[in-house]
Amino acid sequence: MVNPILIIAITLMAAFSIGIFQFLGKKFVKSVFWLTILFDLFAIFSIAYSFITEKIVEPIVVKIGGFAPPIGINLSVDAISSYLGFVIFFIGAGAAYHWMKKGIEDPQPKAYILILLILLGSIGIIFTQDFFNLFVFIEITSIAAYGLVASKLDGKALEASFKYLIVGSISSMLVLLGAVLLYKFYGSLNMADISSKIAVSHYSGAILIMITMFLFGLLIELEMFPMNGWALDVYEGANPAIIAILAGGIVKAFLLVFVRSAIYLKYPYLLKIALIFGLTTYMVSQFFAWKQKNARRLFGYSSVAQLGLLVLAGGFYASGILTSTSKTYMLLAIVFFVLNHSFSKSTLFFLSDLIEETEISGWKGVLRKNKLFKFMFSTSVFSIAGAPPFLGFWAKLFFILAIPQKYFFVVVLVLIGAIAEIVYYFR
Amino acid sequence: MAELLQYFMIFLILLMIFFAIYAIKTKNLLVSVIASGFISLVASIVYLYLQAPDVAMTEAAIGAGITTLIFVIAVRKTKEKEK
Amino acid sequence: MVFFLSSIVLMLIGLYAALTKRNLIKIIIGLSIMDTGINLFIISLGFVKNATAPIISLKELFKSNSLLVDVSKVVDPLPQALVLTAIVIGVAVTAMALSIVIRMYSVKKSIETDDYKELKW
Amino acid sequence: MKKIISIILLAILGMFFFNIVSAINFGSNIKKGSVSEHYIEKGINENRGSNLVTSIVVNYRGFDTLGEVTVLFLAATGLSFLLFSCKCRREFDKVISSLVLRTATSTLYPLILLFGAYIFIHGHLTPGGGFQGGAVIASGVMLLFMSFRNFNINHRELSTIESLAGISFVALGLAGLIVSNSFLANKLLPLGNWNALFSAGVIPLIYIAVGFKVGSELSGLISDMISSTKED
Repeated sequence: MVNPILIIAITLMAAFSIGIFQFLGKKFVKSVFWLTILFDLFAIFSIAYSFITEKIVEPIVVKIGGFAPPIGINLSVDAISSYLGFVIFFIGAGAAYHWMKKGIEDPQPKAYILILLILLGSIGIIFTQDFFNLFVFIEITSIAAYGLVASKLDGKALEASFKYLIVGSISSMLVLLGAVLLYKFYGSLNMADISSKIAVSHYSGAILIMITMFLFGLLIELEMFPMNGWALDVYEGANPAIIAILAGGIVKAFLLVFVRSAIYLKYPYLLKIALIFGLTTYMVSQFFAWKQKNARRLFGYSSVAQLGLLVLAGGFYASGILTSTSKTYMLLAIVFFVLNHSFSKSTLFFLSDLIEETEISGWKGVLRKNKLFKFMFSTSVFSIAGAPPFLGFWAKLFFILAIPQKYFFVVVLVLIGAIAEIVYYFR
Repeated sequence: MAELLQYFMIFLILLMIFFAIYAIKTKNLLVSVIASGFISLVASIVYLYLQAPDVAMTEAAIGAGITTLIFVIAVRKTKEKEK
Repeated sequence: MVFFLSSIVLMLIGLYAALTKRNLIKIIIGLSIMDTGINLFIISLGFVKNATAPIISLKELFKSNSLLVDVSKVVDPLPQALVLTAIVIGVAVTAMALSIVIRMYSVKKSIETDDYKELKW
Repeated sequence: MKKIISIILLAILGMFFFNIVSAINFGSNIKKGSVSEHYIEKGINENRGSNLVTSIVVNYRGFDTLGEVTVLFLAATGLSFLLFSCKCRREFDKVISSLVLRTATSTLYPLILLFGAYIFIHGHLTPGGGFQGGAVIASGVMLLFMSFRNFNINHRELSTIESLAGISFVALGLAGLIVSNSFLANKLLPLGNWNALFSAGVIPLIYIAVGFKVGSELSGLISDMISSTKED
C-alpha cells in the first residue's frame, strides 16, 4: 500500500516540473504526465485493493506536519473515498487520452498541468478532513476547471466558463464563510473534532443558518435545480473530454463531501433538503430533456437528473432513518450509480465528440451507419436508464429496496422519470 | 486618543462603503477599478487597527497593487466605458 | 460590531453587482468587492479587545520564564492565516476571470452580457 | 425583474447574516478549547518563530499554503493557456513615460527587489512573508513594465525559477516525510533560539521558496497580460 500523501505530493511535483520540461520538448511533458497518472492509478488502486481484501478496515489517517488532528490538517482515506478516487483518476486518464487523440490535436503543455491539477484537487476534496482545506481544494479544482472549460476558445466555451466562474466563486464564498463561522462557534476546523462538539439539541438559529449556507454552497456545485443553468451551458459549450472529467469525476467528489459534511455536522434537515432538491432536480431535468434538440444539452440534462437521484440517495443514506440492511443496500446503490453514471455518461460525451453532429436528428443517420457507435450508444443509454442486465438496473433495484415504506412516492416518481428517460433517448 | 481612533475607523468604513457604491454605479470602468482598489487600500488600514499586520501587508501589496494593475490592463485591452 | 455590519454591507454590494450588472468587468469588480468584504469579516471575527498582534517580539507576553505565551494578550492568529490564503486565492480567481473576459472580447468585441446570447444567461 | 429578484435574495441573505452576526460577540476572548489556544500558547515553544501567523501558515497549516501556491500557479498557467496566441491587441495612443518615472525606476528597482527579499527572509520574525515579499517583487517588475515600453521578461527563466521553487517546497515536505514520517513536518533542521534569524527550522526555507514562487508567478501573470497589448 502507498501512503496517500504521496499521491498528492508526486502529482504536485510533476505539475510544477512540467514548467521546466516544456522547454525540452513535448515528448518529455507527455511522458511525465502519463507516468504521473500511472503512478496515481497504481497508488490509489493499491489502497482500494487493501480495503477490498480487508487487510485494513479502519480508515487510513495521514497527519500532515506531524500534528494530531485538531491542531494540524489530516487526511483520511476509507474504502468509499479510495474507490471514488480510483474512478476519478480512471475517467481522467480516459479523458486525457481522448483529448489527445481527438479534440485539439496538439494540446499545449499547459493543458497537461491543468488536467493533473484538476484531478489532484478532486482527490484532495475527497481525502481532506478539514473544512478550510476543503475550500482550498475546491478552489484548485474550480480554477483548473474554468481554464479547461474555456480551452476550446470559441464564444460558447468562453461564455460557459465565465458563468461557471461567477457561480463557482459565489458557492465557494459560501463554503469559506461556513468554514470560518464553524471555527468561530466550535473553535476548530477539523471535521471530526467539530462533529464531537456539535449537539443537535444545541442547534441555535444562527448555527442552523450557517450550516445551511455551507451545504447550500456545496449544492450549487452539485448542479441542483434552481442553480444549474450554468452547468447545462458548460455541458453544451465545453470540450467533451473536459465534461467527462467534470460530470464523471469531480461532481461525485462534491457529492461525497456534501454527504460527509452533513453527517459530520449532524444536520437535522438533510433528508428534507435532499428530497426537495434531489426530486425536483430529477423530475424537472427529465422534463426539460424532452424538449432538447441539442444532443449535448440533452446528455447534460440527463446527467443533472442522475445527480438529483444521487443526492436523494445520499440524503437517505445519511439521514439515519434507514435500518442497517437497507443502509447497505443504499450504499451499494450509490456505488453502482456512481460507477454507472461516470462510465456511461463519459462514453456518451466521447461519442458526442466523435460524431460531429450537434442536433439529435443528425445522430440517427450516423448511428445507423456505424455499428460500433450504435453498440456503444445503446449500451450506455440502457445502462443509464436502468434496463435489466446493466449496472443501472441493479443500482435502481437496490435504491428501491432500500427506501422505507413511508417514502413510497419517491419510488413512483423515480420510476416515472426512468421511463421518460428511456423514451427520450430513443426518439 | 483611543476614542479618536474609533471615530477614524468609522470614517474609514463609511469611506469603504461609499467607494463600493461608487465603484458599481459609475459608468467609467477605469474609475470603477480605481475605486475598488481604494477599498482594498482602506481595508488594509482597517486591518492594522484590528491587529493584523500580516494581512494588512498582503492586502496592500496584492489586493490594492496587483489586482488593480491586472484590472487596469484588462480594461485597457477591452473597453473603458460601460453601456 | 460596526466592522461586522460594514463587511456584510460590502459583501452584499459586491454580490448585488455580480448578480445584476450587465458588464463583464463590472461583475468581476463586484466579486472582488465581495472578497474584500469576506476578508474583513473574517479578520473582525478574530479580533480580541486590548490584545496585541500575534507577533511575539516582546518578553512581557510570555508566561513566567518559559516559552509559553499568555493566551489572553494576543488576538486570534488563525483567522489571519486563513485570510492570507483567501486573499491570494481571490487574486488568482480575478486573474482567471479577466483573462476569460479578454479572450471573450477578442472573439466578439464586446463586454456586455447582452451581446452574449448563444447560451441562455 | 432580475433586479427585484436579486434585491429580495440579497435582503434574505442580509437577514441571515445579521442573525449570525448577532450571535457573535465582537472582540470577545478566544473560545476555550479552541485550536488557537494551542497555537498561541505553544507556538513559540514548538516552532521558535516570533510571528505566529507565519508558524500557522507554514507549519501547522502548511498543507493549505501548498494548496494556495498551487492555486496561484494554476491561475498563472491558466492565464497563459487562455491568452496564448491571443490576438487581443487594441490600438491606443503611445505614451512615453516621463523622465522622472524612468530615472526613479532604475534607481528604485534593485531596492524594491531587496526589500521583497528582506520581507520573505524575515517572515518568521516580522510581519510579512513569502506572499507579501513575492508581491513586492512583482510590483517592482510592474514598475519596470510601466516605465520602459520595450521591457520584456525572459519567460523561460521565469518559469524555471517558478518550477524550481515549487519543486523545492514539495521536496522539503517530502524530506519531512522521510525524517519524521509526516509530510511537511518541521523536523529537518534544529529549531534554534527565539527571535533569531536562523531559527524556526524549515519555516524560513519554505517561505523563501514561496517568495520566489509567488514573485515569479505574479510577474509572469502581469507580463502575460501586458505582452499582448504591446505593439510589435
